[in-house]
Order: sequence, then C-alpha cells, then structure tokens
Amino acid sequence: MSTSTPATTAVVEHLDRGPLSTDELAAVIARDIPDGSYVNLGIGQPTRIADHLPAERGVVLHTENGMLNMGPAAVGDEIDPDLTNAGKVPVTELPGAAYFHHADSFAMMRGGHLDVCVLGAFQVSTDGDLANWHTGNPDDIPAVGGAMDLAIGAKEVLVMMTLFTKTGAPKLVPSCTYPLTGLRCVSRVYTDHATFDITPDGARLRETWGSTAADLAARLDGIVPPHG
Amino acid sequence: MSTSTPATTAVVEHLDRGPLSTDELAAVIARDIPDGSYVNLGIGQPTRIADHLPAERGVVLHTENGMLNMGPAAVGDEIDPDLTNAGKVPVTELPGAAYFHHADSFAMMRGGHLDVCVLGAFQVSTDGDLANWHTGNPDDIPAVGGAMDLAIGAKEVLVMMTLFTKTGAPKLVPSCTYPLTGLRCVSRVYTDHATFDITPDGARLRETWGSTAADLAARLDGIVPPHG
Amino acid sequence: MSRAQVLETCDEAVAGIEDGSTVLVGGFGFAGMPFDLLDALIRQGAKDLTVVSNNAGNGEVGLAALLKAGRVRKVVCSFPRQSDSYVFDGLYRAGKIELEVVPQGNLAERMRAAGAGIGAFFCPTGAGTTLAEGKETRVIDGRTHVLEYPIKGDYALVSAHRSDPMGNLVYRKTARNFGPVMATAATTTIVQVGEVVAVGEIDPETVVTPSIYIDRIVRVESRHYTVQGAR
Amino acid sequence: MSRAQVLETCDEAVAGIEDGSTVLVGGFGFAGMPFDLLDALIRQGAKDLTVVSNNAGNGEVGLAALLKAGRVRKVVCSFPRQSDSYVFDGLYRAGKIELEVVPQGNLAERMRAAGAGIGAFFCPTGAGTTLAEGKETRVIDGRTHVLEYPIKGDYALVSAHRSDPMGNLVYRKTARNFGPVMATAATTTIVQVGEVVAVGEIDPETVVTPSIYIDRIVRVESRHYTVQGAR
Repeated sequence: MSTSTPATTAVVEHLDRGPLSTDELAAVIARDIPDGSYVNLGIGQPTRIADHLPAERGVVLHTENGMLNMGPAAVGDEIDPDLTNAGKVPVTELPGAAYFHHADSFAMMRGGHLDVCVLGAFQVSTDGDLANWHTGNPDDIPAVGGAMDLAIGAKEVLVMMTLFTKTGAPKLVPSCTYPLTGLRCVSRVYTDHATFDITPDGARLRETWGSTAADLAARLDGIVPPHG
Repeated sequence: MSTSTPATTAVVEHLDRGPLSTDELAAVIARDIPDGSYVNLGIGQPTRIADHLPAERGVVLHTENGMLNMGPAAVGDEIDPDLTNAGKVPVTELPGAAYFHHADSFAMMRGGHLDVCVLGAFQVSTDGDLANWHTGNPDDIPAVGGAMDLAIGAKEVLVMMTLFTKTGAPKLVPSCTYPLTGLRCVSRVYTDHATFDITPDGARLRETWGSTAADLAARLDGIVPPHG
Repeated sequence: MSRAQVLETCDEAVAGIEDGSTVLVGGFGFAGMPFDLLDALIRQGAKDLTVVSNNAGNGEVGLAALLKAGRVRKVVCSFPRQSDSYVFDGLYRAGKIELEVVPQGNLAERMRAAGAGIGAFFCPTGAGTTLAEGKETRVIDGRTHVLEYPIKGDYALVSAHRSDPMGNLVYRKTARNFGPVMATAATTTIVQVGEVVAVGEIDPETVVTPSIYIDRIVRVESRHYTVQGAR
Repeated sequence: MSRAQVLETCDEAVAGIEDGSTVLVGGFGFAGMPFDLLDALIRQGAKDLTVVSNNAGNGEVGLAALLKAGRVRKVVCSFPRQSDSYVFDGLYRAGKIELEVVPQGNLAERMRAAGAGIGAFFCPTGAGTTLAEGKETRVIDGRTHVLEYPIKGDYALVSAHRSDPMGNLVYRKTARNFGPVMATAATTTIVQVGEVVAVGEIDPETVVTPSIYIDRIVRVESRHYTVQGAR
C-alpha cells in the first residue's frame, strides 16, 4: 500500500492550492491502490474512484451483491435490472467477471481476501474506529448493509470523507461520538484537506492540500505531531 | 417411511424360508424408501440398494464427494476417473444431475436435507447409537470419512447389516462396545434375520425371515417384547 | 426434501403459508425479487408474517406491496432505508412494524448456517458495536468474535432464471444474490422462474441451486422491470 | 489477493514452499489430485510438512509419493485407510507419521471457515464420539454441538479443469470436490489446470472458483489416469 509514501516521515504540503475536490480526492486514492488488487468501493463518494482506475491498472472491483470484475455504470441499452452494484445502480460486466451468491460474496469479504475497501464515514477516530452506518439520531431508521463486514474483512480499510463537517467540526476525532461500524479497522484516512495514516501512536499526517500540517494539527485532537 | 408397515403392531414373520441374502435385504430396504426421496447409500453393502431403485421410483442418489442424481456404476468406455462415488468407484451421471464442492455437499448432508441415508454398521444399540467407523482395535488405522456427518444429518438413518457376527454374537445390542459414530441417530435397522424400528421404548421387531419373533427376541437383549 | 412439484399458478405455489410464518424473501432491491409470488401471497392472505430480506421494500410493488397490505409484523434485514422505501418508513415510524437490523454478511451467513446444520458461529462482524449488544463474544486469535445463530425460514420465496422440473436452478447475473442461500434455509422453498426446461437441459456443472432444496416451482411470464420498479 | 501469476512450469509454481508449511492438497482419491504439483513439490524438497487432504495417498503416485519421500510430518484427513494406502499405512505403523482423523464434513467446513472469516462454529457431527473428546460442547436447541476451529493452509495445491489467466476456475464432475474450498483457505493457492483460455472465455455464471482466490496457475499436459493410479 505504501509505494507512494515518501521514505522520510516528512509531511508533503501542497500550499499552492486549496483543498481537493471530490474528484481530485478520488484520483489520489486511486493512485495509492496497488495495480492488480481486488477492491470494494463503498456506496457514495468512493464509487468515484473507479473513474480513476484505467483498465491497464488491472484492479478488480468487487460488489458485495455477488460479482467480481464489475465494470462501469451501465448506460442506455446496457442497463439490465439483473445487473446492479451494491447501491442498486445498473452496472456492466468486464471480461473475467464471476458471479456468486451472497454467502459466498460475504465469505470473500469477511475471510480477508479483498486487498482494499474504501468507505465513506461520519467519523473516524485517531486509533482507527469507524462510524459510518448510523447517525445515532433516534428518528433515523438504522441501515447497516455490508459496512460492518467490510470494516472487519478487507486487508486495508481506507476512508474517504471530508475532514470537517459543514459546521467546521472535525470528523477525525479522538473518539467517535456516532455509533461504531468497526473498532480499530481503518488504516488510512483520505480527506479533502489531508491524508492520514492510522498508526499505533495515533493518526499521522501524510499529505496536505491548502493548509500546513501544523495548522491542521492545531484544528484536530489526537494527531501525532508533524515532524516535517 | 412407513407405508409398508402393517396397521397393527403385529410382527410379520416369514417362516417359510431362511434369512435374507444381501440382495434380498437390499430389495427390502429399497421397497421402504419413498418415491422421489433424496438418498445417500453408504459405502459397501448399501450400494446394492441402488439396483432395486428403478428410474420410475424417482429416487435421487447423493454422493458426498459432490453430486446429486448419481447413476449406476460405469462400465467400459463410460469410465471417467473424474466421476466416482464416495467409494471411489467410477459411476455415471443421470439427467438432472448437479455437481457441487465438498463444503456444499456436506452442508446438504449436515443441514438435514437428505431424506434417507443407509449405512453399514459394526453394531447398533437398541436406543439407536451407531458404531460403524472403527473397530476399536488399536492396531487398526482409524478412518471415518463422512459417516459421522451422515449419522447426524440425514432425516432418517437406516442401518443395513447382518444381525449376528460370524461367531453368532448379536450386532443389535443394549449398548455398543465399538467406538460410536453417532448417538441415538438410527431410526430403523435392516438385517438378514429381521427388521427393527428404534422407538423410545427400544428396538421393536417389524418383520422376520426364517425365525419367529419370539426366537429372535430371546437371542437379543433390550428388544421390546413382541406382541404379535 | 423429496421431489419438487411444478405448479401452474403462483396461487397454488403459495398455498398453505400460515399466519405467523417466517418467510425468507429473495432479492437485492428489485434484482432477484420474487414479484409474482409476493403478489400471490398478498392474495393468499397470510398475515402476522416475519419477513427476512436484504431490504424492506422499494416503491409500492413486490415486498413493499406486502408491507403496505399490512401482512408483515416484523422485518429482519440489513438495509431498510432507501430513497424509495417510503412504505416501510411510514409503517416503522407509525410503530406498526418491527425492525431487526442485521449486518448483511451475518444475514447471509446465518441463513447459510440454518441450511448447513451449523448451530452457531463466531464472527468478528459487529464486535463492539450496538448491533452486537447483548450477544455472547469470545476472543479468538486475539480478535473479538460475536456468536451468531442461524436464521431459519418456514418458507423461502425465490426468483431464478431457469429451472428443470426437478428444481435444479440457474440464476442471472447479480439477481442470484440471496436466492441460493435462502433456498437452503427454509423448510419449504418456492421458486418462480422465467423458464422451465426439460430434465437434462441444464448442464450439471452449472447448477447453482441443486434440486434437493426446491419444493415448489412455478413459471411466470417474464416481467419487464427497471431499477425503479417492476412493470 | 492480488492478480494471479501464470507460470510456465510446476517447479516455478511450487517455489518458496517452506519446510514446516501446512499444505492443503485437493482431491478425493485420485479425482482432483494435483499430481504434477505434488511431483514438483517432491523435487522442490520442502519437508516437515503438514498435509491436509481427504485421504492419505493411494498407490505410490501423487500424495503417496510425497509421503514416501519422507516429506510429511503429519496428515490431517478423514479417510486414510484404503485398499492401496500402503505407503501411509507403513509409515504410520512405523511411527514415522502423525495422523489426525477429522470427519469429512468438518474437514470441509473447517477449511471453509478459514476462508470465510469464521472464528469457530458449533456442529453436531461427532458429538459423543472419541473424535470430539476434549472439545468444547454446547447444547443448542436440545442437541449437543461440538465447537470446531478453522483449518487454514499456508499453501493449497489444487487441480482444476480450466482457468483463465486471472485465475477464474471451472472443474470437471466429481473432481471438483475439495478444490474450491481449499482455494479459499490458504494464504497462497496454486492451481494446475488442463487448459488456460483467454480472459472472457469462461462464462461468468459458471465460474466455480473466482479469480480472487488464486495466486499461481500452471498448465499441465492432460494426464491419463485411472481410478487405480495416474499414468
């Protein structure tokens, strides 16, 4: 996973620009996914990463509703209601695909065979807890889908999210206040402002966009102090 | 299972002949297997039952090495080393067959989906314990195969064996002395001299060949006294 | 289970489903949903049902129609909340239906366990979360596992692509999803298929659900549906 | 696991198997036995192996040849005793090999558990017998169940009928047996196949082992073997 990590622990700061757009963030994550790996992209923003994984990268996409080597979204006559992704969006099949039933699909996920999954999140704790399934609001209808299985099952669980809520509150926090999806399962957090490795010492900044590491660390609790 | 059982509890005695041959016993068991049922025939003598199940009976044979609707033994050019039964004897495939892997095959057995299995036995206890996998002789190499899975898994576990050892000792006994395969799993015992139902009260004689019920009961321990 | 019956109508296929039954309903959204069997079940009238399905219905067809008809006491599913799950949402908020949310992998594996004779299993999914509250846990190889029990159905309603008269089934693309697992986990499995071909026409190497799991088969007219809804 | 490698020789395919490894070996008798990979493993020289397989070798080829070469410390299997298992029998009676007998269903299910992330499971098989002695038991729904743990391999050696270069596999008839389960249960899965076809030539509906489980693929000449032995 770490071919793009600099040899030193210095944080790479991109100060000549603002935070990443969703699409730019998707491209950053795509860059870090090793060629030839088997990957599950969660519903929502992570789906966008597929646009940045050209065929020559050899990345095989898994969808938990029973398919490997899923292709791009179906358009026009390609649309087949028997062929959808986990978000129930019509998709296509690539050569070398395979179909299987739900127990086999989740055995694949839970058995540790996926190299990478990328999930959205409400919050991630600096020691890697993930909260992405329930706001905790008693009026909300809970719905977990496959999130808890992916969280415990993939070899690397990456999170893609904005670093702050609309009101400016950090979503990378010392301890999640939202109901948890999985404990200590996240290995890396990708956000519009910065990427972080979850290490035994806490969340460590890797790369920033539009802010210095020091400025970001000051806005967050529980971040390993940057040495760059 | 009991379409051939007389409405009364009277034992049917066939005194105009001797004990059944293996082939005759196989025919008796075949007669009691309901049309259209899914059946596993254990290695050895029970295999012979297939010869008495004509196609119009609609009985589907399962072999634990991954197949439903197994056909008769292969001969001549039919022999295909990729197609064998659980005894590793080449067999054939009938129309409507299905292949599956070993975990799926045993899920089918253990999940209670087989209507009937017929197993050989060293001993059966009068409360239905089965001993058929190991003589208990310390010089013997133990080998269990699928016997313990069949014993707990099939809806009806039938035993096919001789009633007495070569030295005349009963094999239907109050308590097995051989190592057990399964506890209280046998529902009916078919032997050359007689058939028995295993009931909550013990083994109950159903039908005899060449001996009266009273004579057989006298040679056995733990038999429900015949009222015939 | 002994030989399957091929029936003429969906009404015959769902005959005898009792009030209070647990019914496993195939499909992931609309893909693989047994629309025609669900319509027949509404006509049949069984009520007070517990439905186990991945979702809690979409739009007003299929499972949502069964819910709307007031026949379901409880839904066991992984993902009830969808953009068009307003029938369920309304019943839930009105306190007219119970909900048990189960992680999707546990939903599948617990039904597999029911079909495979597994009494219970330990799995890390959900450990430390509210969905594992009150459940037995155990640390195995340094990792917390949760003990999960089988989910068994009285009936399974499944949709498949093709069957032979014995009940060997093949599915189509991701419409396969829960069908093969549910078929193993119910006392009585009822399947609607688009086509019944002669025995021997399905390659035994490609059978996904072997005939042993199927009790009743009914052929239905192929129905045009979109991801937005059936018909 | 990331993309599979297609290798030219079985020697390359078994490279790196360390002394002391646990090796899952496919096959039920000779059907599905990876003869060529086993021959290469003998040449490769790894020793002190634990072999998990349904049987303990037949005649003097395949698994029996590996045993005869003295490379196996322990066999975990369901059925070691066969009419032609004299190589194993001799080693066992001479105290030169350990044996763990596992009911066949537990053997399959424990490997499935290893592949499926199940930490342990309760099953009635063997309850009350000597094969469950010392194992944890629990009464579930009135029936005694035994707690069984996963069997995980460092390597799996599997034989399949056909592959594409990604590692999607199909098998042939009852030679399928343990291959699909073992492929999921090992850190590194090595498969010998009779044919490698282009990506896209295997119908995605008929794939039995999806590519994710396969690490190394080698094509071998089709070998004539009988139920009595290979070649």
